[in-house]
Amino acid sequence: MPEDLKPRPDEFEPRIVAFFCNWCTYLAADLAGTSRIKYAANAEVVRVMCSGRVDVQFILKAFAKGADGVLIGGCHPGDCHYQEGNYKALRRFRLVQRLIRQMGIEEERLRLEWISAAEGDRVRVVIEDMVKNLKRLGPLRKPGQPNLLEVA
Amino acid sequence: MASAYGYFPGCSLKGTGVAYEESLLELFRLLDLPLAELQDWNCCGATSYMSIDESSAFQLSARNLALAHKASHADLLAPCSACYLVLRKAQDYMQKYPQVAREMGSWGNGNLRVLNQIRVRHPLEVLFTDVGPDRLRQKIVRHWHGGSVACYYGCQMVRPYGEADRDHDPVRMDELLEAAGVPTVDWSLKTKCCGGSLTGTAHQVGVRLNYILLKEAARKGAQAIVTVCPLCQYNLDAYQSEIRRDTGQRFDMPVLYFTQILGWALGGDYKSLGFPRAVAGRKTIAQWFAPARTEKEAYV
Amino acid sequence: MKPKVAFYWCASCGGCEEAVLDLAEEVLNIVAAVDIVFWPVALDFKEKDVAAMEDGAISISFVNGAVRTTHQLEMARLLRRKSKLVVAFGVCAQLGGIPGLSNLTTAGDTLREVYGAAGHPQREYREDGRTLTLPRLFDSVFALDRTIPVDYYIPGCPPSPKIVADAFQVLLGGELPEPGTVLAPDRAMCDECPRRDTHPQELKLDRFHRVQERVLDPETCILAQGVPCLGPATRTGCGSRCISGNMPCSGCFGPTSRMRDYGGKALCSIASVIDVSDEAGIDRVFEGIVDPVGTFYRYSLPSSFLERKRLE
Amino acid sequence: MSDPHGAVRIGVYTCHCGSNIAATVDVKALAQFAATLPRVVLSRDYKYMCSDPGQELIRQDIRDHDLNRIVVASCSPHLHEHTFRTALKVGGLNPYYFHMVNIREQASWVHVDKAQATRKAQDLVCAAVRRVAFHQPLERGRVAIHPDVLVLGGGIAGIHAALTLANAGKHVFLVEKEPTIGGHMAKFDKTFPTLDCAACILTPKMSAVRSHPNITLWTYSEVTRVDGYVGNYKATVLRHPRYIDEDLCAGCLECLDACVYKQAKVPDEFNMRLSKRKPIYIPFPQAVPQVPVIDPETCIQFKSGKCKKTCIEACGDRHAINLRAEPEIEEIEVGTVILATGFQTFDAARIPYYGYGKYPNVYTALEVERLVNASGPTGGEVILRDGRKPQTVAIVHCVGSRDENTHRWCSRVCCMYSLKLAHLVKEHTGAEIFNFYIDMRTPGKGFEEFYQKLLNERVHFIRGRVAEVTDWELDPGEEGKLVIRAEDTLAGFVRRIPVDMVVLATGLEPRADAPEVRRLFNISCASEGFFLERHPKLAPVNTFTDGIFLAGCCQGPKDIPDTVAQAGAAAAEALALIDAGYVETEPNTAHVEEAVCCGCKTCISMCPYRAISFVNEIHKSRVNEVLCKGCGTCVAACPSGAVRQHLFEDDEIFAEIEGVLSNA
Repeated sequence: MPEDLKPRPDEFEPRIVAFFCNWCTYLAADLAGTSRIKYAANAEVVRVMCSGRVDVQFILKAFAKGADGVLIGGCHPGDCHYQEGNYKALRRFRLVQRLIRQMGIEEERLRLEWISAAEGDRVRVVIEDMVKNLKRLGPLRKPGQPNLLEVA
Repeated sequence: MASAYGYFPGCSLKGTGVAYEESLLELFRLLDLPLAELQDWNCCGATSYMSIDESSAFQLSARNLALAHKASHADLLAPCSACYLVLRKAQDYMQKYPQVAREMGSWGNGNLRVLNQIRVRHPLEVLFTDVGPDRLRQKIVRHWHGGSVACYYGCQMVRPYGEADRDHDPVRMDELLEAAGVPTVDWSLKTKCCGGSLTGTAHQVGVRLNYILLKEAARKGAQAIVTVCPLCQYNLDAYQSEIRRDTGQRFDMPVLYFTQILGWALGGDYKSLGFPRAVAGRKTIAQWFAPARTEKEAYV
Repeated sequence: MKPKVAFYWCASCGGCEEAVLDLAEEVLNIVAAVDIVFWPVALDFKEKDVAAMEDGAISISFVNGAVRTTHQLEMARLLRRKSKLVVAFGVCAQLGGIPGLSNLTTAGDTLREVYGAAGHPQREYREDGRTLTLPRLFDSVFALDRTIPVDYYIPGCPPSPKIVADAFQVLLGGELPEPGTVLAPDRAMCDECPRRDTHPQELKLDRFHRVQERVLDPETCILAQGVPCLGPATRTGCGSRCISGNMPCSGCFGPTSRMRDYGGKALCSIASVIDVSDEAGIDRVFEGIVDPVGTFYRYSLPSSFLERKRLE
Repeated sequence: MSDPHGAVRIGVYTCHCGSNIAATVDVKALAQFAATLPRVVLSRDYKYMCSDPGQELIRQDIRDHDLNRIVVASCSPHLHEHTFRTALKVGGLNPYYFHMVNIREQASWVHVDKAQATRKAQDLVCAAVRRVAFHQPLERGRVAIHPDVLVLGGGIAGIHAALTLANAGKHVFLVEKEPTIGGHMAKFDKTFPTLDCAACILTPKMSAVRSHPNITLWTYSEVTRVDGYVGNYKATVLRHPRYIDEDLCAGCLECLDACVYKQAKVPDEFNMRLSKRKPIYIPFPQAVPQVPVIDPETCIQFKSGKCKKTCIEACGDRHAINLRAEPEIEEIEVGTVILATGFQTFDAARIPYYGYGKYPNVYTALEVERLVNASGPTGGEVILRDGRKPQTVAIVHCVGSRDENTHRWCSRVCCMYSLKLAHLVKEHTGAEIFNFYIDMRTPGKGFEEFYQKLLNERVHFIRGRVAEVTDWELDPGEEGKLVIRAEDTLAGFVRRIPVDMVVLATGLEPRADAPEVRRLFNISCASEGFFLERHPKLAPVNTFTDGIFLAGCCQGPKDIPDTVAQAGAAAAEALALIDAGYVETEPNTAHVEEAVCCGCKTCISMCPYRAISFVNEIHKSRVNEVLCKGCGTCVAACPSGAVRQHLFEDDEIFAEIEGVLSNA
């Protein structure tokens, strides 16, 4: 198997929650499968009908529950299966980026990508790249962060 | 033209291709385009290195690029097609292949971006884009009275990057020469192999290749071949007598640099454009370019 | 015999205490109906008196304010032990409130900010043999239910008299609602907003203003005037006090039961109504929202999904 | 707090899919893991869940273990979600008490490390188990299907689809961009491998289209707008003016002779610009409709306004010619659409070293199709531009196909049409013919036999990709000829073959306007640009947009038999919908909880389909679930969580998120 796909036990494996549009990115991920394209197993897909369904609460929930990164996959501008859901997603994405920055979360941890049903390999590229970046950034929540923190 | 073009001569322009350097400097002087030779430049790493040990070739290129950066040159001119290619290739590969990037990392203080920022350019492309046929036409001071020429581009300048000119059917030299009033012939071998260093290694093969070029150029009615590369020029120029011996065909075909002809059209000086250094077709050269009175000394 | 009732305040401004008095004559009925056993602001009972009670002796404890000091935590736990019902009174107890915004920093930084290099005030003070110890600050501020189980919530900053009165009625009326209920209507504010009919069918904004940058028309929907108004995302029951004062809703009544992260949901909704599609343009619009956390989590940061700014 | 899902009993089924899943995901471990999850009362693994026994397993367990939620971990829901939902239904359970986990396309096939793939599969199953507990019983809605059909493109695919539907009694709107139907096939002389004359088999179908009472034929027209959804599409058709009234024109063509241009001067598109036409022209003799067109670009009257208008005189009292004609807009309503927009041939000029456009005697295959055609520019004479008859002809295969620099795909038809042209050119000229090929690809009924036939006709086949077509000569024999340079990979040396004529077997590529058409109909393109079918094997003529079907080369290169077959299939798919009378819609629509809607109207501007309206009386929003397409954008936008989406409830998605992160 390809060297770079071998897991290293010692290494931090980031968790990515991926919200994929049913009509483009989810199909691209299926295409990657039927094309037997290999990529890292760090991203787990939650299928939605449209990137416009992705509620900001979902993103924050994912981060709160231990995701080191969140990926949203939608149709290219102008190609939305529902005409403009992807623009709604883009607007929310840009504002939530400002929010998480203020909350001390690096923007690279939240990514919005336009991936059409034909771009199977793009799924690999994006996920591999995101995993690379997240490994550099390290875990979002330091393990064992206490609930109550007293001043020493 | 704000800052000077960095100029990377490479070995040829200081040796067999010195006429190229002379004419290039003269031409740029006539066009008021400042050239600054890269200080402490080293071998570009082409051919022999490239075929034996790519990594060293890239190392050599990287150093030259780093020097160009140090001298804060935005553009680095590489008149020799081989230099041009290997410098471009080094930049291309360090972006494409992490390993190459690692190896070249030490240059530019590990900041490879600075090596990539340098625009490696061939003088033909510079003259075409930064000056252009129209502005050139206005600067012409000598009326062409010679015959038609065949523009020969060779392979390394156009392929694979196709930045200096169209990769399979280049035209820029033709257009510049036409602008200078020089008629060019349309032929199919503009980018065919000149024999390259085969003339040194597999001599027969190499010579046959440039025989093909001379023959076709002549067939298409060209009375001279114009080149952009010192190796092409040397191959086509140097073996004509040998070809005559082997095939009985006599070409006496001048093989010039485009910089020489353009320089002449702009009023450049016969000697300082390096015309006397040509081997083949000296008579034609003298007729076309030499000032009447100096025609004699043109022979010496 | 009358049900025993306790009032206590943790990290809060005291406005919630006022809110009880704001009941005006209504308060007399309540005082008549209950037997107040603990109310540091108003009555001279001591902590030890509460400690002396047997567990569950108090029928209802109304706790306002967030928990941010060791002593507040002790008191919360004590009252929980002694009470049948604990009610989070006001948004600070319910969601963390304004003090909760200090979850954008740490206690250390806060103290350094206030006390300079020393970093913190004198911890202990001795006087004729007795020692006075200051409680210590937690790095994070917590909503009450992050520290003890809470039975009911009364929202608001402060809760409106009507909400409080209704709450007392319900709680003393015997017929108790489902545990965990927020004692206010489960609809958003627009429903009762006096300007609701001026909200356009298709709201499309291309820039946001801070309230101080605008002279707001007193009749029309404030969001429609380009000032973020959180009415659409905020539980109703406040009596539209801010709107009547020509100020946008800043969300003190917190989320409806169908929202999980107040700020996230509100942000999601506000971001949806802008009418620009290119990234640069979108960013320009959102530059009008200078402080997203302060705008969307003004009262609820400690109870949000992320709870606080990430600690390095 | 008491468990809200007390009564929930979940069955989890892990599919091996032979070794497709089992090889990379430890299915046993996965099944055991699932068994430990809350509310899971039964967890099995099985070789092929989609098989009949697999489905029966589910049906049986529903009865025996009274399961009321089912999770299947197998392939993509796009493949078998429907299969399993049906199984639930048959088993007596509401089909939406089901959730599918994609551990094949998105796990076993894309990961290499078994441990990691298994861990991921476990997370996904955990997510599904948590999610499915929230599922509610749902009913599919029904939408009536408008019986009319729009067929876009009048090539052989569109023609065949239109006729099939029309013969079944359905009304068809056939819209063609060109002034005539017939497409590429009308330009062919003969068709491989049977060599029957293209015109003879095509033109009867063309006139059938013209005369069919159930077909409305609009040539010289384009679809400019499409709204609606399966069963109820509204299309706007722009009809360009041909300046000759189709109803008044008798097709006598006297106007052509009458044109002030005595000689034709305009390059003739239909003849690949090998001949000339007049400004008023008919593309080819058998064109349908038999109505001329005036090309305003070249007509004197349009350019200068100073023409004697002899055409109008010639037309006389028929008054069919109207130079003031304006574009017309037609609005139509159809239930289904068949896209048969075809292909374009690769532009040979993109490969400079093959000399097209540089050497006059280099032709494209389509040009040669016209040359050998009796009704072509030379009346079927294969003569070069300088009038000579070629003695030697080279046919270069794979021009713009199987090439990293242009198109990587095989265009499927070039080998065969090259054989055909080799035969025809030899027949017409007796020339010596060289085929330069990479591989000969002749899969198809009678194809290989045809290849053998050509071999026996002494046509030369040289296995080697042509390096260049050039005019530089080495020996006098090459004087005035085109020289083909190619490595003969069977003989093992580089050959130079001088020829008189070069035919470039250009490949097929997506039409330049394919992207616009794709957007117009809201479908996808595959990476190379051809329209994307719903499934390469199981739904080859369907798209991901219900009610829109594909036929012919717009979906990918194919020959005439395959195109006609696919057109028939597309027609059948449309008929199936029409005759059912209705289509069931997915219930994943949005709905407003009116009791808690605060009437903030935020949702209304979210909906691109105007499915949400505001009811002033009660001051609340309301979703028209027929118009709602179920994107869920309004749900995310509703500030107070009063708008919800079936199948994608907040509860369900949050449960899924917590599920995938359960062991984080």
